[in-house]
Amino acid sequence: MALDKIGIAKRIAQEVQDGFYVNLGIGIPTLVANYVRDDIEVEFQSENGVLGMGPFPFDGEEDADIINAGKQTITTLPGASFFDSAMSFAMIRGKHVDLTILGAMEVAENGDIANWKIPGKMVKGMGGAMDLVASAENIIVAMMHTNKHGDSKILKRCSLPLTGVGCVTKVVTNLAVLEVKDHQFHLIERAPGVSVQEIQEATEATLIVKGEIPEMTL
Amino acid sequence: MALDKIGIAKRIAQEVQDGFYVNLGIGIPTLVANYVRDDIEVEFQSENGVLGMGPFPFDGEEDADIINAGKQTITTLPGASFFDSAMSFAMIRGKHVDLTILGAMEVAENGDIANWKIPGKMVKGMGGAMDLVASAENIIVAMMHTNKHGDSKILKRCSLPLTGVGCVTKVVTNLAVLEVKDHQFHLIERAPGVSVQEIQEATEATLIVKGEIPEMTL
Amino acid sequence: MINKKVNNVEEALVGVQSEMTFMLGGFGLCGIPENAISELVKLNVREITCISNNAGVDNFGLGLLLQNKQVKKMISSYVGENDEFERQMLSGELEVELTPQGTLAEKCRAAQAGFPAFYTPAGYGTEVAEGKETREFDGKMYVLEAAYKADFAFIKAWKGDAAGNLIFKGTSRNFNPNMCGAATITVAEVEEMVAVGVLDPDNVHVPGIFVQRIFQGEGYEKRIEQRTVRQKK
Amino acid sequence: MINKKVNNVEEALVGVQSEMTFMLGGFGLCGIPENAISELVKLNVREITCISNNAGVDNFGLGLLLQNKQVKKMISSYVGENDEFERQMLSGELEVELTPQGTLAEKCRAAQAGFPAFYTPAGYGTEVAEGKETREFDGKMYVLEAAYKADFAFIKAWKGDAAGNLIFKGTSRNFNPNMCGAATITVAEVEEMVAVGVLDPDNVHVPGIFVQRIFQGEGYEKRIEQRTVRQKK
Repeated sequence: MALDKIGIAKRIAQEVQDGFYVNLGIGIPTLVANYVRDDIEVEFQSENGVLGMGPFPFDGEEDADIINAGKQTITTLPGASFFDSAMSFAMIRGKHVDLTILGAMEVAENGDIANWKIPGKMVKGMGGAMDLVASAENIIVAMMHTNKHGDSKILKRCSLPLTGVGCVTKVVTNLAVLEVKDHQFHLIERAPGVSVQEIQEATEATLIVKGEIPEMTL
Repeated sequence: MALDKIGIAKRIAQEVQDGFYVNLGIGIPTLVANYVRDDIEVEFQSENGVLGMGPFPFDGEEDADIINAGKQTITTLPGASFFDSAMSFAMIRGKHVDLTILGAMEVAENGDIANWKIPGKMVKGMGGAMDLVASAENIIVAMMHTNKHGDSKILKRCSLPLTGVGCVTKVVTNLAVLEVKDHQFHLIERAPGVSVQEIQEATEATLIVKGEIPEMTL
Repeated sequence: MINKKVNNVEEALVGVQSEMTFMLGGFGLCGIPENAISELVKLNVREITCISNNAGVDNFGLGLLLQNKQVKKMISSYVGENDEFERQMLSGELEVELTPQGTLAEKCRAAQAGFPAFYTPAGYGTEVAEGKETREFDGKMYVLEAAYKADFAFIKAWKGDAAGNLIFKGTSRNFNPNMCGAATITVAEVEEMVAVGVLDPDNVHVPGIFVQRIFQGEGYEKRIEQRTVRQKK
Repeated sequence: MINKKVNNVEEALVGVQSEMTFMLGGFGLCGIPENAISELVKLNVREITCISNNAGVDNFGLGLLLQNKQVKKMISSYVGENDEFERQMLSGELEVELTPQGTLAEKCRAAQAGFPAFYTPAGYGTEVAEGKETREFDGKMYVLEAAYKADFAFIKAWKGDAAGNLIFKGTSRNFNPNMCGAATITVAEVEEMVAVGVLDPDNVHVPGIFVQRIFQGEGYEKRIEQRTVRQKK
């Protein structure tokens, strides 16, 4: 059965390792924080200027001056720090953030990603996404395998304006985990009960399938 | 009579205007702080990371962690701040410092300055001088008019390796105040009792002398 | 101590004119110069260019200037959450320049620090790099981005003193420190003006040298865009 | 919270080898990593390159590494106050690269922040610009300067916590924050290690993400180079 958003978040949470500084994009990525193993040490960075984010505040304790990049009220954990935007992107551009998790409209087998603009539609902007994908060495995309019309979002080449080139390292969708290596998508894991064939049919890009593909364990 | 170092410092102090942020170099420039009118508001910046320097500490109150760029123990005044070296030079390079006063071995009529290196001798380095002279728009040089051999240090062209090009706006020596304008030294004031002729004889560069040249009032 | 204090927002904005370029601090509605924005609406300066990470919401923040049709051009990284913005943009009334967020911050910092331009990897291979110089360093491609120029920077700080020293609270810091000194005149408004000497010199976020005018702000709303909470168990 | 705390200077310097490049914070003898320097002398690593604004005095600071002939190359802005340095430099034993102070700070910050190079006006028209690209922006000339690369950065802070967060006192801050995260491994020594949560998140000078190892330093001498005082009247 294909995963829901929470399932995708749970699977991505398995990629978070002990000692990682992690930047989470808006949407599914934000959910990842809820499913990280609690026996490892991880710190969450938000590009609007906070390191060491905690859970949402208790009702009545929210503070307009303490938000995340999604403009949500948050709390901080002991050891947290606040800083300006230039320093925040020094962390990102300088590769001090170990893992970036973000959503996408399209990803391509050359590692390209498109997630900020649909020509002819209102463009809201790239926010910090272009800095993140141009800098990070470990970029995981959280997305649905196909759009609402059933068209694949896992492509040979992106059709939408790019956010970054050759940068995506892994994609976790409702159907599969894909690794981007040598300009190809490699199928690593299947969602529980989803067949390789179903994944291939939902994938426009060439999919490298080697040996037995295990099911995810969530 | 030619000025001594204190006389030069006193004359330069007259150039410090209300509301100025001032960076003082090592040597004579440091003395300038002592002679600034006390009815104006001035703040002293030191490039090692302090704004709002005060006088030397009282004996026994010196703090190894609070020094100026000359490595002297200092104090700070109310409203002072400490910051890192990158921010310190952001103040300098970004033209937020209004006046830079520094010493020189040679200045030339095109505004060039040499004050960091004598070929064949031990070179101590330029410190922050190259950043200061490349950035500031208001640079006053404090120096003796001639070297210990009696040779002019006010030249058509610098003979020593340069610290900066076309940057000096004013020179205050033991003999005169000179303004650098349109690639020429203009004689503005004479030291008390020093004649125009004496100044011209001590000056290798072409000296523009227009009308009556007043004596400095100290 | 050089005194930067002015009595009110009217004095703080003396010299503001139509067709000028303004920097405005804030991320979403967090840390925005509410008083300066209100005064800009009152002054009704037209055809202005605003450099700000976001464009406010319909009835607050920069949205107020948009509603009043004062803005000719917005330079931002993200401009959602604003219907009037969308209408003006799609109709062509409003010019929009989208810039990656880190690039936006650094273009301000470059202006503050006297750097004319810098190379960043952000946007390489995308529309953002079109028409810009690109260059390889150590096998990676970078885009040359120029420092911003602005006439006024409007800053919101938590506390400040007459020397112009500023400190910020939480994530309301964001772009504010990077915009200080990045414009010809930097105007800071503070929630609380403290006596000179109260701020710890070690903990000043923005030294007063970067600020030309400072005033005690009034009536801060500090709206929350996404009130997210959890329940006590 | 990611724990960066190590037990002592020996653990903090694991991996240090001959022929490496080190950044060392400090201005004169103010804010220098005294413990790390002592340990480098003990480890007796040879042929090292040191990036540090100054080179210490004869019998303290970086002068200790020079006396022990461990330094192949110094990259500094000012290297006076050191006879052994002078002897080695004039005899050709020691390679010296002099860099304007602001450029030195920014080359560290560029490494920290992921910028490969930047344009600065400092040194244009001088020996410093020889062999470097120069370029005009808005009628003014600039020199292209590259980010530094280093294996270790040795930082001295006033207080720190196990998360790697640092705060500095007075002018002992200087180059230290700009070198954090500018090397492969950043080692911070602190005068006082405080419990996580003690440092105010608004007043952290260097967030822990830039620091790989932190330890409680010992026996700080904090020598004063120029003791200048005035007498009480």
